[in-house]
Amino acid sequence: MTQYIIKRIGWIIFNLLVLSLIAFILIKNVPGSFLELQILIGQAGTMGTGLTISEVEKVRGVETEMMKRWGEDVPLWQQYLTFIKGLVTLDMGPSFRWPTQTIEEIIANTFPVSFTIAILAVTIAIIIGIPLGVLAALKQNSWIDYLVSALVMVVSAIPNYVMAVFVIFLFSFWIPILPTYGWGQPKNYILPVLAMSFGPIGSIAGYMRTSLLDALKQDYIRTAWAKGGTERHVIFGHAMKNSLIPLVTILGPMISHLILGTVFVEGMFGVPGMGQYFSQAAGSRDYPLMMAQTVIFGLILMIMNLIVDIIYFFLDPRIRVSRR
Amino acid sequence: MGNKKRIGRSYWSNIWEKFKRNKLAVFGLIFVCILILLGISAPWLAPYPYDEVHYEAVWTPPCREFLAGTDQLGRDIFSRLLYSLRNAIIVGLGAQSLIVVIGLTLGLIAGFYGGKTDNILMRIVDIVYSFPSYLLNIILVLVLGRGYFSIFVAIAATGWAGMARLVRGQTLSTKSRDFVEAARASGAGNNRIMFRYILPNIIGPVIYSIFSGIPGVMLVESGLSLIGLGVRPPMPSWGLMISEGTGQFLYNPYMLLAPAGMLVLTILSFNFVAFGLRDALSARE
Amino acid sequence: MRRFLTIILSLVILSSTFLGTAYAEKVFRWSGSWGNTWDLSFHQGFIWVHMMGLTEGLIKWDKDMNPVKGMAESYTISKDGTVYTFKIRKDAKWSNGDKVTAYDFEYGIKYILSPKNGRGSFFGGAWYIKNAKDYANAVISDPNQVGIKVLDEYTIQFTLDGPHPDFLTTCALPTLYPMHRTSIEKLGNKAFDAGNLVTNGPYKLVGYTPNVEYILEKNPYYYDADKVEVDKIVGKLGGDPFLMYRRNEVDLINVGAAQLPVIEKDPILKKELITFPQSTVNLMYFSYFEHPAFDDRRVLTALQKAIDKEKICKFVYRGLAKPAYSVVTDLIPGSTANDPEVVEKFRFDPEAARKLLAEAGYPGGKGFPTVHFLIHSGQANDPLILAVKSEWEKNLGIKVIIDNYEQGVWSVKRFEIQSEPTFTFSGASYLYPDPAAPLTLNYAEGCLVASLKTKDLVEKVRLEKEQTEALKAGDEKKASELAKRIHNIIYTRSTPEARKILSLVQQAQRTTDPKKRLELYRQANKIRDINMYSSFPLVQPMSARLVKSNFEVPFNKYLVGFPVGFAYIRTK
Amino acid sequence: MEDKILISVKNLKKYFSRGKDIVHAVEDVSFNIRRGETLGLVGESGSGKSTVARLIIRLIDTDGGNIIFDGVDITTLSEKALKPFRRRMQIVFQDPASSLNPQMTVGTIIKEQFLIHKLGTKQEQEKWVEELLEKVGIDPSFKDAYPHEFSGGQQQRICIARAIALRSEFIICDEPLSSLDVSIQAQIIKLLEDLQKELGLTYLFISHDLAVVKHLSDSIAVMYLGKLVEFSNKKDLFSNPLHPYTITLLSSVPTIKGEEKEVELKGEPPSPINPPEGCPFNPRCPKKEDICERETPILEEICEGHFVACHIVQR
Repeated sequence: MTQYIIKRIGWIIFNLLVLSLIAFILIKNVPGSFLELQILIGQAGTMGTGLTISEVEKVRGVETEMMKRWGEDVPLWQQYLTFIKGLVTLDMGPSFRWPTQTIEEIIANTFPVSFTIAILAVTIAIIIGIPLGVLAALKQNSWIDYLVSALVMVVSAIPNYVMAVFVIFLFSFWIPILPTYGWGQPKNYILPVLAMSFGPIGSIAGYMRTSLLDALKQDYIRTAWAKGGTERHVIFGHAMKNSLIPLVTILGPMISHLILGTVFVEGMFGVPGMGQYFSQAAGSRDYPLMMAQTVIFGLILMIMNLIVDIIYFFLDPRIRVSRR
Repeated sequence: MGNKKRIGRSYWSNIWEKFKRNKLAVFGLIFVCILILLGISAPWLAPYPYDEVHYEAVWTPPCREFLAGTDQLGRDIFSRLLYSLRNAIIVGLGAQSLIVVIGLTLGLIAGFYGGKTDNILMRIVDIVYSFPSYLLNIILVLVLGRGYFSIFVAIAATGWAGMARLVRGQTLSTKSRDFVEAARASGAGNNRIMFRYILPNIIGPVIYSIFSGIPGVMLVESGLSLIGLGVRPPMPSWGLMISEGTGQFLYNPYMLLAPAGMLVLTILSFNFVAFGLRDALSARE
Repeated sequence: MRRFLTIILSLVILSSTFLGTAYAEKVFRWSGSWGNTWDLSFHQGFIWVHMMGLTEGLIKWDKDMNPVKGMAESYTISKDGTVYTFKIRKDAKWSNGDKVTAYDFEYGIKYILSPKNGRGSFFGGAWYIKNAKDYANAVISDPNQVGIKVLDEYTIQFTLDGPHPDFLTTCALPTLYPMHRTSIEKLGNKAFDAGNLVTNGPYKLVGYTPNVEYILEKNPYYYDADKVEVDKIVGKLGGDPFLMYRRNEVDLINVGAAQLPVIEKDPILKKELITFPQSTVNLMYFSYFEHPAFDDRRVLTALQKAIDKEKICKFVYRGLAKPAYSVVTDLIPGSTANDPEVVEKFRFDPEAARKLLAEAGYPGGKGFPTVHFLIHSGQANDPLILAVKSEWEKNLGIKVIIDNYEQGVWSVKRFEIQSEPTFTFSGASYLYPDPAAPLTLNYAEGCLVASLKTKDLVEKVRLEKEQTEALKAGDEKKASELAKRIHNIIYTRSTPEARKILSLVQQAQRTTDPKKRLELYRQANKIRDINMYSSFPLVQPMSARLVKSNFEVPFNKYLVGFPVGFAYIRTK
Repeated sequence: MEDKILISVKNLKKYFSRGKDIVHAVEDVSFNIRRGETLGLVGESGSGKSTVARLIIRLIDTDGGNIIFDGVDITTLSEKALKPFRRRMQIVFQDPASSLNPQMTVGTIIKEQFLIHKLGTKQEQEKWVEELLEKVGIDPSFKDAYPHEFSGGQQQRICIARAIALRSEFIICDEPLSSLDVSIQAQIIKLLEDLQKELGLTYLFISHDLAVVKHLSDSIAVMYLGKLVEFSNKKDLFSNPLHPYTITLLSSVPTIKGEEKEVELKGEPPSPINPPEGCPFNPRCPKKEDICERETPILEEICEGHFVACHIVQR
């Protein structure tokens, strides 16, 4: 097992290198630059009339001075190496867009927020989704099953940015009990987590229903019935246990998806998470931050997969055997 | 075998029989067909061009003249919905076909030839699989510029890995089935085995995966439009219409409900078809 | 089910206790501003918050926007109007208790000018200071050549490149603000973080969460602290403002045309609505392209006359805008926006427009090239752009294509030479009520460029690109030769009217008599409004705000509708 | 005498690697089959019988040894050079359901053989298909039916029809009966026998069921853990089994008289990953001696045409 993990970590490092190289090449080919956008923003806000193109041209002339500060004047390969070195030594320098913050600080500040929200959303989804799925499976083809299945499908088809609007109006306008916006207090977590948990509730309930139905058809369950096990024992002791194991495999990707797939929800509720930072970094050509976020999110994804595999390894004896 | 039994029911007609038994799935399929037809015929069905401005009628709630109301420019939301549907379908089908082409080819090659080819290809798949697809989508659209094709490419660039994995797995398991061995023993060449024996037998899961993937692609596109990277406005897209509508939910709720409802409806009907297909494919007789 | 209800109920109780807690201090919460850094040299977003409460210049604006003494105790202006000497008040203190000195002003202004620091395109009055522009553009590298001189700890002297009566007003703008030298030198970038940022205005920054909110607290060291009523300012940087306002989470929001019908139906909201004009003109202008049709005045006049601005303002803006016939708003003294001659020339008249177009050789739009609108994703939903497209297509029969690019891509595309006639859209806002605010020398030079024929303009851009290349390659000789050629194009091929504008502005800048000066600017404005075509003024939007009735906020018409200063907010 | 031998296998070897381990699937297997005769290959599951079948028909490559078919060494022929030989040997698999392509009608499945080898015109192919179906006892009118519409026995008949479609001389039957009901088994055996008589086929008949093998075969080879432990004609083997493993196998065959003497096998067959030292059968052998743990016995001819690999017997 240890050997397996070491091997996997080796691959993660290799994959990260490939990812960072691809991301670097792509990002360097994105048209536009941070500075040009700065000028654009400055113009839009103030006396930028269309006629002062010559003025803009002049500002463009001093680009190089500005770029030196960000290390843009050095050759590409050197920039890449600098980035990798920064990544390894955890010293990636300041972001373009948020110049008072280093990239490490941004990630250290935002990742826990996104992670907490994702974990909370998934937890809620598990708490609600599993019983729903079990209920639907046990009462297969009854009206409860149809209701739950329909609910599950509808809920998982609504993107979380639409859900966000609905929950905001439901819980802070029509039933005004929660704040729409803000951060810092526990109650600020409720709406974003709620908005983000609907999709996972749908997929977990749906997953649970099918896998429990499958499990109930298996031979060993029939054997357990035949042996005269009580209903509760058969369902919760045998079938549930075996249908929960595959659930682990969808939780990993789900969490990593939620960590970044939340740009809109973050903006709506004022959650200082990673998602907004990235889309803004991309929008304002904050190259160091774009690079760092891509690589770090890739890392999160890979670690998530590894954790899932390890958990799976310990949960499912069959895998343990086949993997020696 | 009794003579009464109708013979010649192929594998596919069997699946179709099973699929037909699932009412929800059939309903979904009918709906998908209707949606695709609507999408194709949007230019003829839409009562107004998608960008025609009616000043006198801005923010009109749904009425006889404007079936789904109008937006801040008095553009007919119903027409815009039809065009959005068309875009969603173009993006969904386009990106999925690209995914299928890449994933099927590489998966088939990896699974069929095995060995080093397989190792290398699967290593690439692993790497792509661990890419943060959302971020790469954004970057790719930025690099390629906006437009259908770049959206296809951006989505397919990360989406093919799943398909390749599926096809490879299916190819591996089909390859070891006896009828493939029998064909090989009879002297059938690689191409014949791939295209006449393996491909027809893995196409079922591939079709399921296409159908179940389309909603995801549509959501990615609407997510991209939400941050201004989807299809080019004024060409409408659900993501764009939703983002216009969210700020107005309080006073013009139809502006959000109409596109969101259509998005959900489309995704649902594709999901119904996918689930029906899955059940029909997995049920053994 | 019962458990579920219990949870809901307890949630209700829990949150109502949160809401129930009354504030001991006076807090003003608003949804506004944007930006990423409090570093003044970046010239974006938060510099307006600096201006409204964090940092104070030598001069500040009172609540009616008259320049009054801020950090300055007194000032003297030399007779020729080029030397300004300010005495700084002795009781001026930074938010950490340090004294505000002349050195802080020198440091701050040079920090902002320095090409090594962050950069925006707005320089306000700093441009008037001798050699400041050259230093900022890295033409000269010695900061001591810039016309700023510290005479003693409390006295600072600015030498300008000419008499600029509006320099005093611009001293209230952020480019002439002091910065706290010791903290910046000690902490570097970190000096601009919440908690570290040392300010000299009525407020100090105590909290900032990017994308979420910032919190300002009253600065006890501020000399006028007694008159500051609100203890705490909270700026929210996201969410749905209208909803937040109705949920009582903010006290001030911007509203747009979409919200107006709802507000008008609600008696309380209707009372809280404040509308006022704004010194902004939304306009469209040429990109770089070559086409003879756009050198033809008849065509350009036709294009302007074909836009029904009245209708757009009435329906699209719901009355929250008025038609603009000049790129300078009527809030600026010397503006000719309402000059009958100007208005008459560009008033909506589809018949006349079609006739002009036909005279130019394009009857019914036949043979007219396809026009492109080069816009960015932020403008995708701008009703104005679509309205113009629709007007042109309907009234002139020409074809318009909207090319929508992501913002960063757009910022590159719009400086490229286009193969087909292309327009971009922008807004022009003027920061203070002085005729020189829009009509700077720079702008007048811009008028020369704008009056060039399209093919001359393209040639000029090509040469400029070559010049940049040459500079990069270090070929100084070639670069200066190219510069000469560019200069030649600008000054020989531009129209006489444009050169007249330039000379009028130059004259005005040398004039100290206010009446004469205003008249010169008025003349320049009128010539430009009647003759310059490469930019089409479209509408002059109005601001609409909702303010909770327990606050009284004076608004700044010249700063996209922000409060003039947080210190002037009064509670009722 | 030599020319009567159709296929000859010499020192056949096959190893599979599983991770770092090597599975000795087939180790030094040699035998001959004469034209028109049937060789029964018996052994427990996992003993390498099916691997031998797949090696002979060149579905997998050998790691050593030779396969000589009608005097030609086909061991290392390229797929192209092998094609004429593919026509002459065919295989029938254990599970008829999975050896028929579910996407093709049975007619197409058989026709594929002609298409692969480009034989006949369309009409001829149709005719041949009908003849073949008739020959194996399937109503030719069902040629447009799909495999899943047939019963297991019928499916196996279709497999046999496919195997004889190209008039192959040599057919490997890889446990063709084990997935069928006993009553059907008899019918298939009958069919195989009839076809052999009619077409002069040569069979390699693989089974773990000695009773079936006894009925069909002319000679019998016994495999244990990838090795041939006994090879003899049918009569000799059944009347005088020599290898202890064969003896135990035979003892478990139910005879009509019911005189069954139980010689129980101790334990499970060892893993082919780490085969035991010496004789592979030694951990379970009732007659085990010291030498059995040290040296691997070689297949030796004890009497005319009767080969055994056992130290005890060879002494």
